[in-house]
Amino acid sequence: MGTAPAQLFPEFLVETFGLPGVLGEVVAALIAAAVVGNIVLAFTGVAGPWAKRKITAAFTDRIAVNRVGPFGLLIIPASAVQLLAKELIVPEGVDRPAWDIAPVILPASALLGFSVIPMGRLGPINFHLADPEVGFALVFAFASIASVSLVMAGYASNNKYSLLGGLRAVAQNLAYEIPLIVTAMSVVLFAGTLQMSGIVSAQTTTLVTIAGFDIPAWYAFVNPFAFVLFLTANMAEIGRNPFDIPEAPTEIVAGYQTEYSSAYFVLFYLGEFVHIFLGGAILAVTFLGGASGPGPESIGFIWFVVKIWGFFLFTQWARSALPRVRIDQLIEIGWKGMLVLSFANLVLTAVIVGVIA
Amino acid sequence: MSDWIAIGALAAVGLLIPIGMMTVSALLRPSVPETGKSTTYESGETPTGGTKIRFNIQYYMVALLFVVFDIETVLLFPWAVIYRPAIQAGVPMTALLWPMLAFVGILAIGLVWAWRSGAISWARSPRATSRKTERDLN
Amino acid sequence: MKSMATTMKHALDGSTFTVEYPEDAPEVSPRFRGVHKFSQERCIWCRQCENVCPNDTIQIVQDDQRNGEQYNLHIGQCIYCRLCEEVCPVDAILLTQNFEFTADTKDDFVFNKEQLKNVPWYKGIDPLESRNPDRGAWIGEGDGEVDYQ
Amino acid sequence: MSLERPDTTDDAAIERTPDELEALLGDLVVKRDDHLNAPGFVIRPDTVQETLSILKEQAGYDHLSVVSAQEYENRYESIYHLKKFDDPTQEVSVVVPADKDDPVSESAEPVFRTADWHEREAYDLIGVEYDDHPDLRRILLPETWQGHPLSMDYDKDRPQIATLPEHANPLQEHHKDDESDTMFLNIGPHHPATHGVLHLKTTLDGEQVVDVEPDIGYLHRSEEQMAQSGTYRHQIMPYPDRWDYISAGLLNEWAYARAAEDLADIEVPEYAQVIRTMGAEMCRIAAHMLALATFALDVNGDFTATFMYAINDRERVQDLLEDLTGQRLMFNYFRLGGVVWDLPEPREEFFSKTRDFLDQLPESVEEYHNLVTSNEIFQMRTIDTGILPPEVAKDYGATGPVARGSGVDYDLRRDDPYGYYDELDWDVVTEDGCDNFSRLLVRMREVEESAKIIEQCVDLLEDWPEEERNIQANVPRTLRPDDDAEIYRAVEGAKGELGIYIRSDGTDKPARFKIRSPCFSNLQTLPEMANGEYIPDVIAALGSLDIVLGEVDR
Repeated sequence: MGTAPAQLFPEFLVETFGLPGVLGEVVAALIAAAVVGNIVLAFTGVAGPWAKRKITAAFTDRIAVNRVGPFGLLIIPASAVQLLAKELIVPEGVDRPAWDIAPVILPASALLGFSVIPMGRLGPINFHLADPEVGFALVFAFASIASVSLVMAGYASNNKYSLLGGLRAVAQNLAYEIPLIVTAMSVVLFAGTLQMSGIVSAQTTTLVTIAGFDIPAWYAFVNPFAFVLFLTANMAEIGRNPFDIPEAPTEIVAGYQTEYSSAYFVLFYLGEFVHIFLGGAILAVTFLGGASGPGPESIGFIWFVVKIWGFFLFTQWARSALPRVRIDQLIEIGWKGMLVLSFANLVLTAVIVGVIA
Repeated sequence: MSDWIAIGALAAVGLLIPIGMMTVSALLRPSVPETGKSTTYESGETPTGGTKIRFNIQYYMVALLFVVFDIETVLLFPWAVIYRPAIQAGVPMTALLWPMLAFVGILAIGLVWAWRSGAISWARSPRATSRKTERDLN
Repeated sequence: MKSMATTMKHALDGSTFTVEYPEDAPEVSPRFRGVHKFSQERCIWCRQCENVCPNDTIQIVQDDQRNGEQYNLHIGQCIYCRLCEEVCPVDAILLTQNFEFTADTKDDFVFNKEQLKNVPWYKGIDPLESRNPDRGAWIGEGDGEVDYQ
Repeated sequence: MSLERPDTTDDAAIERTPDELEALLGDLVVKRDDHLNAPGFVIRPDTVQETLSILKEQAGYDHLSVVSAQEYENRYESIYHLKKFDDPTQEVSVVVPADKDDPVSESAEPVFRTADWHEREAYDLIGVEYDDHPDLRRILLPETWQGHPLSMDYDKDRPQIATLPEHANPLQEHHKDDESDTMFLNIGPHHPATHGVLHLKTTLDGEQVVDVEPDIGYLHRSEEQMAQSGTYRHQIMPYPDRWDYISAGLLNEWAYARAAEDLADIEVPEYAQVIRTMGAEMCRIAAHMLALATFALDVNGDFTATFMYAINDRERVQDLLEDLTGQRLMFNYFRLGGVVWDLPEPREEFFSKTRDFLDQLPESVEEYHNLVTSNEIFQMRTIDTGILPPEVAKDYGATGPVARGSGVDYDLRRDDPYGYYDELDWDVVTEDGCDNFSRLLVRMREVEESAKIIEQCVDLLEDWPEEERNIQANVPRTLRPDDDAEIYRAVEGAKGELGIYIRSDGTDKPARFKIRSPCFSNLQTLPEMANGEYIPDVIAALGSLDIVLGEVDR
């Protein structure tokens, strides 16, 4: 089913600039990757020092950053320079290679997830790096590398708070990985493919038409129950409130990143935000029709950005409103609630798909 | 055009960006070593004992179960992919559904057993719990 | 999950309760107690303020004729209890509404009488007006002895 | 009228005259040394447990408020101030003199758990040693401190070294051969959730807490000695604001005012009492709002909206208090015999501002219920965690919202009336949950009760005839209470029973000034609530105690 996959970003470059052979492909891929990487970094750059503060401030009736530049936007470069120029303090007894590698892995793995995400078109360019047939499975694989980084950081820091944070990260990941994937599988049942572009294009049909408006067959509308399950599991997966227990600032100070300073800390911070956006991107692709939206297909990228920022907004909203669950409650919700519900959802979806197909 | 070249390229970029930031930071940042600065943070007190200890992680059983269920989901993926095309190709639904239900059912029985035996809850530390009950008695 | 709705309501009403200090300096109550202002013209060097101060913030130096020479006040040590103003019979020392002062070192917080004299009124508020009513309860009342040194 | 005592048919609750008590104690009483507030029985230092047991079991004195120790020229003395939870106006003081050269006295810890910390403090500051005490170490000062600062021969010029010791894991030795190891973790003094500089020595087994021991004293400023070097009339009053500095200033000032006024026999004009009552309840709202805000921080994590909303409401009360007293935190508004100022002019403006605040308060409280108490995750987190049974709470001398959250119906505003409280219509709030949730709920409901009180006070003040607005009694400029007069008086502070013990020596400064801090006793219950629970529950339990380290350490 579905249409032929759209031209991917590297292919577009190869064609436009006439890059020859394998070398040309590699060069094109690198350029495309750099562009995509920088777009994502730009999001996090805006989100971390600026948007996050503005959003939280709105929820808590405060004025936020507004001193540096218009709307305080220049705080972004200022923060970047300030954080990078901080002294790096290496605590005693850290497990050196692991301690250094952990902050690289977190943003790298989260960025890597974006390689298979179809981010939609902006003009002639389709922001989609690669579209392998197992893309959907791949993206979850990439996303869950993050917890390796967290446990590495936690264990290598030689700090008790970090240790607790790292262990919590693993426990949390164990509890929510399976519900997440099983819920995602119900989408695969509908789409019948693991290819990201296939999943997106499966959502382009019209579900119902109400008063002249076409409601697209986004899986969030087709299967809202799965959407809620996925959203919850996703929040837990990326460690946002009410599931921010690996960090839990009022309990274990800052969790796994307690001992990190300077660029290392920035990388964790960055990695977390990339991870939020990756979570948003996965959600958008699986349940919100990817880059589709009103208007021509060539502005799809804008819709995609709106969707992942919407998810970001939601995480911040939850953060200002919801209490944090306790680790044992988290495990119980994960294994006794989410897992059972997600399997029920899977079976139910299979039956429904079987009936309607 | 291989997808994997593009993925590899993003992996390279993904590694280069953090490493680049670390390098920039290494060039920018000062280094003022002081005694006491480099002690591990434990709320301002001198840490007692290290972290390289045998420590009760309380989710060993859960971790084992995770492996089982993770493999299960991996095995379910191919089924999920072919499910809809197969039905559209005319295979009866029950023929497709039963094997999956049986497979999930077996695991579900395992889950129920684990649930009943308490393996999927966060293991309580008997030592800590006893300290609590001891105090409740007096 | 009403909490989500409540926070969203707050987010959408757009009101903020934090202010942009210093552009938007707060209105303080006329009774607010801030940095002291001292008037040497009024002072009769009775040393009651020095005496009543709970933590030795005020230091007065007199010559052998009991004429005042110095009036030093360690503003960094002051707890703003206003007992000095309360006890002063001639309103020579007042606590203005001014709460804005900075210094680089602790020593800079020792104000001498010239500095104390030059402390500005905060937004032109003269505090005596609002605080005067209590004076009757203090001066000339009671049957204990008046403690002049 | 809602202020009637619940009926108690218990034998122990029967009020006995001092002579009957003396007869009950029999030979144990060496002589009488009555205080202004209570009969005092002098006993031998080796009969402390026996005496206190009799008083507790047979006479019903189940509340050991405080142990105040002091040194005289010829002896040391520990005073056990006993009360009844059912009727705190029934008081008795047990005076235990100890030898000047070898100040040893029997510990009361086996009878009252709360004596543990109080005796440690007496040992630390005065130097009285307690036999049979389970753990007689310094509590406020560092272990390495030389001398006892409130003793008479203390050389304050002696150089002191305070070390930063490595704390031992208390369970390590016992469990060397065990299967799994425990981890010793310092939570605090520099930790986001310790509400100041509290240090919790925690032993963890996984995520669970095996043992927690609060280590206090980081904010010790010797407030008692500061009060002892100030004159009654002026110089002490600014300091109570600084004990519980969470805007509970007027409540604290009242504690001193009440003790000193009773000591010097000063009558406060009724008009001033109404103003005091109103101001104090405003402070209570401000303090409870902060308790709610920080508890939300502890449970929700930072950046929670509840924190900012509660702080916002607190700011509104503080605006009112600023108009009234001239300061937002350190009020110094009370004077012995009254208050320093009448209401601010124009009065109508102040009244309407206050009424505006009271009018919007129910809406805010409703919002907090939406945000916090009716939130499912919040309930999951706080209900049935940090359990403090009522008997344990009493044994530890817990008071205030902590005790009332455990169903102990004890509120000094009603049970030992002062100010204008007994003329007003309000309720004492209790909850039977004994958990973190109940303690929070008690605070939130108390805010509403306080609002009721303020409203009645405003009504009263509005109609008060102008010529009778007397804010200050005629008080001598220098107060010199009788030599060796002793008094212990308590008020209901924001955190519980805040008591002051004063002994005068005929000069214009107190000879001994002892503060009974509610937080000090409440904090002592933390191990009871926290042992065996998860780390997040310990943090929540600590938050629900609502301690202020300024008051714990003094």
